[in-house]
Amino acid sequence: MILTHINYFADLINYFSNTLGWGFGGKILGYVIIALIYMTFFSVAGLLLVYLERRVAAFFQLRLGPNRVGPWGLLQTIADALKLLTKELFGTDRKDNLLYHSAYYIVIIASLMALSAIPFSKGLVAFDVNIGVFFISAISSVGVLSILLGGWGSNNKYSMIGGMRSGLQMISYELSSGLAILTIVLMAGTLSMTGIVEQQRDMIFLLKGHIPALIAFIIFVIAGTAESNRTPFDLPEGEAELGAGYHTEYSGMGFAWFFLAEFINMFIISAVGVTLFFGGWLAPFGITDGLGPEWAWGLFWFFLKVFLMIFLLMWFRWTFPRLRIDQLLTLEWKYLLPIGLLNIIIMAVFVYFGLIL
Amino acid sequence: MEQVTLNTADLKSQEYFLNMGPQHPATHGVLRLILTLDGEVVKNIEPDLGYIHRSIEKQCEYEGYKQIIHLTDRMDYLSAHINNEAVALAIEQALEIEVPERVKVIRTIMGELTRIASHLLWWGVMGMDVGALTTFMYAFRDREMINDIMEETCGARLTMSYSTPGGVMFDLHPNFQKRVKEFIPHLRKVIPKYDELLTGNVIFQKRMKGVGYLSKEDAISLGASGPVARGSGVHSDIRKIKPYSALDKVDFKEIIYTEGDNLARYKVRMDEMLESLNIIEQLIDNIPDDGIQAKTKALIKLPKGEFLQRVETARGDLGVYIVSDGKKNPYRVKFRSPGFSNLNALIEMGKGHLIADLVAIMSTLDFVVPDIDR
Amino acid sequence: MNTETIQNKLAGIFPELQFSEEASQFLNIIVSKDDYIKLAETLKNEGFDYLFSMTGMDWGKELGVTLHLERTEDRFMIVVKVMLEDRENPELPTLENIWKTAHLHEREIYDLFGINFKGHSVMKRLLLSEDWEGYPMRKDWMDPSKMIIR
Amino acid sequence: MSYIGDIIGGIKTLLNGMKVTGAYFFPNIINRKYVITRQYPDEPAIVFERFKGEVVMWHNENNEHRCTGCQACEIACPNGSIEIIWDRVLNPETGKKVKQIDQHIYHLGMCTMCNLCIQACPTNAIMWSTNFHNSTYDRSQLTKVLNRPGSKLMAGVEE
Repeated sequence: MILTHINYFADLINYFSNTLGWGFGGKILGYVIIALIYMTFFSVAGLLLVYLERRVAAFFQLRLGPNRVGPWGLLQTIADALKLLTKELFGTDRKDNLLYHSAYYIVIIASLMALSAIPFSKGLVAFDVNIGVFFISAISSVGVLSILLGGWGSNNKYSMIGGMRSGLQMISYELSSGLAILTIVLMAGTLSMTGIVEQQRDMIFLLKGHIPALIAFIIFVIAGTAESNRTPFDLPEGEAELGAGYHTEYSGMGFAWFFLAEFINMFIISAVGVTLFFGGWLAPFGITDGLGPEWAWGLFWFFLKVFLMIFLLMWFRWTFPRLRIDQLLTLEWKYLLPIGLLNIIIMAVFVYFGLIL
Repeated sequence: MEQVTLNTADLKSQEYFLNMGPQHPATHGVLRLILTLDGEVVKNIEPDLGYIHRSIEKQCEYEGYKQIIHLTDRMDYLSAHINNEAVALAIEQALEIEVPERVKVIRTIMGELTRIASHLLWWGVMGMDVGALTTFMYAFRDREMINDIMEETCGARLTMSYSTPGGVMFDLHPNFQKRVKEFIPHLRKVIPKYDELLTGNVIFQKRMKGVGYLSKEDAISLGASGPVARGSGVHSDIRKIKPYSALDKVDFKEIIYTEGDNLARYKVRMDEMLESLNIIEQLIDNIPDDGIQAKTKALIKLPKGEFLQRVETARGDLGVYIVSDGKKNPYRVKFRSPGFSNLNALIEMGKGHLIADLVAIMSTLDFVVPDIDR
Repeated sequence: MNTETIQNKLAGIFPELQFSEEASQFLNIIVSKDDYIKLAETLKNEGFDYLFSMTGMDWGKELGVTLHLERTEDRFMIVVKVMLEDRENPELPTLENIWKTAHLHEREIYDLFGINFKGHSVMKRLLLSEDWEGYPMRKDWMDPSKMIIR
Repeated sequence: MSYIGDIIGGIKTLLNGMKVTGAYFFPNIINRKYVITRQYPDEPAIVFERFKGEVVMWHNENNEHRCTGCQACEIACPNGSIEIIWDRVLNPETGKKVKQIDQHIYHLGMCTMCNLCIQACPTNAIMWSTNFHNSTYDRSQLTKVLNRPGSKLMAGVEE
């Protein structure tokens, strides 16, 4: 299938290097600008998500949440970030300095890389590869490395238990989320994120693939929650059991990076879910087609869908109790994985006989 | 060729120590448990107490009998009124005073309200311990209503010092009955919701069922009391065994579950809240009107002898054991606190479970650390 | 079970026991140090399976322990007292193996009264720190810097 | 078949739980219907009339109090948080020496709000105030003198 590739980021680099004739230097400038855009997005989205989480949690818990700093308390998380920036960084005495400090760089790098492959709107994807889905799921498993390193390097038993739990959990649930993604890939016939979105022009995959797609979606949500370490799968943190788990010994910005990355991971999981199942940045039933620039409407629809998905994850978090480590594994290996495998076979049969809508 | 055999008995992982507490979210205060762990499996538990030890028993030896009462507030602060009542009853028993009926009824209603408040707090924290954070605020909303009732009548929300030897400090506030009658239907309405939210939840059920088993024999031998013992099928409600205050006039069920696991203890407390509402409902409409204070001397001196009064606090069997030598100060006061004995049960139950289960078990034992340390 | 049956039964086994019901609601049994563990075993077999509380006592001259024992079957309670003349080195056998609840109670008594329970699995300070001197619940324990006596 | 039954039953209980929290969340978004917290400095705290905040001494408009200096409260206090400094002053009318308080010192930091002093007071000189703004930067500020400077015993209290 031939897709008309529009990519505004590529255009930008092209503009600097070729139109302005700055050559290699222009290319570098373009990359830097794109990187800055993504890093700004990383921090702003992270802070907004933290604010949103606190506000949503408050409404679930009969409270008001942050409402003092700025209008509706919107600047609360920025104030918190400033506070964390100015805090002293202190850790345990005998920490492994290299591992301890590299942990939060890895977590940022992994989240930013995964972010780069997500199509925010028509033509707004920094790293548009033909194996986008594959790339994201590969990169998101690098994130576990940071948690393991943080847990090990802190030289704290609670951190270590948290890190080990996290490794166990991430590696197990990677399988299920991968299978859920593959189910959709079977239907789409492409691994490219933009390709998958374009395929859903007529109907979103959740409806197109009906039963197998719905099962895949449920599996994806469960596995995604587990991968982003959120309740009911927040065992690596498990504040009632482990204090704060793997980031117990981090203070100031070290902690803040983990914290932001956790929320960005949630965003990535939701974004992937939206792209795979709900047609990404496409307007539902094409209701805004031709009303204005497609990329602007795309951004709107994309973020609306992602917000709804994130809200679902938050709803989970503020309702459910936490699982135990053995139950976590039972859920994965005895329920999600067999069902996922069966589901992929069913989907293959459906696709082969053209039973999908 | 050399045969390599692997003897599984030789495969050993290194055991290590983990300090749980004194500052740990799950120990609800300053309890310190020294855990021996193998991976995440708890091999041994050794409690280390005393981080909030104020030597109340020693202090009592230097205080007058009236002055003991405010100290007991600070033991098990969640059932402060029942503690006050225990000391007041022990002193009344020694002096052989008959308190007015009104006092008895007021004490019983207050005691049951305290019990509900304590169980509600426990329910909220129980949810937190297993990871459901929202339960805490829901429980606090309802508990706040009880606290308001308490504050209106006793002048304090938690440490009421409401009972005195021979009576109570203040008469009931005119709003008391109205507020209690508002509270009863409210709690009746929300508890089924809470059951849907937490009790019925499949994750919660899996976390609770069959975890932390305590057999009936062990429960007795370990000195467990209150909901912990009743969850194991031990008939141990002092309100039934030796009714005090107005409890002999009301009709209520002793909640007993025989499974002996976390879920049984959980259900005992949930049902007990409703049963306490029953008790209050029976008493609230006809509070007799015959004064709030029996005649006592300004300086109370107990006759020579030993006096034991047992009451059922929210945590279990509280015993106040006063040895008097006839002077104005007691010779020896012992508070047999339920939490201290229940801690024995934790040592026994926690072995062989994962840390997460240990936290859940600790939660169902419902510790209040000042009650353990005294 | 009532007071007489248990009194007669025990008097048959232990001729040296002293019984009194004076100034107490329960039957008080005063036992010597030597018969202590045997009496405990006998009582356990009699159905006194619930060790309600273990109270360390300082009677001025003697140290001792007061046990409140209860039958869960009919909720009949008796009090057992054991007195130790030796204030320097008081020792008692442990009840840990008879009633498991004695585990922590005995540690507490050791901590506050200094009675050493022989055979106890963890005979360490429970409430106070390891370097604490003296046994604060004894009547002769004084610490002017920590106590204000009116 | 119980395998699939378990899954469906489990998901059902999870949805039940979400229903309960959702029933609180959505009204809260619209009109804060179930919000129970109060915005404290903006909204005043609810304090009941019997609230035991701190012990105060009642004074009338002529700066007179009712404390005779009998020290009943000092004896009744379990924590030693009340100290009364008193003196014997010659009453010019009757020519007799009368006990008069100099300072009624109250250590708020040691008070456990047990009500025993107020119960013990024979002349109703001291009472509870509902003030709960008791935090200070220095512990010594918690020691208060309850009788105002220059205050006198109200006439007629002695009898």
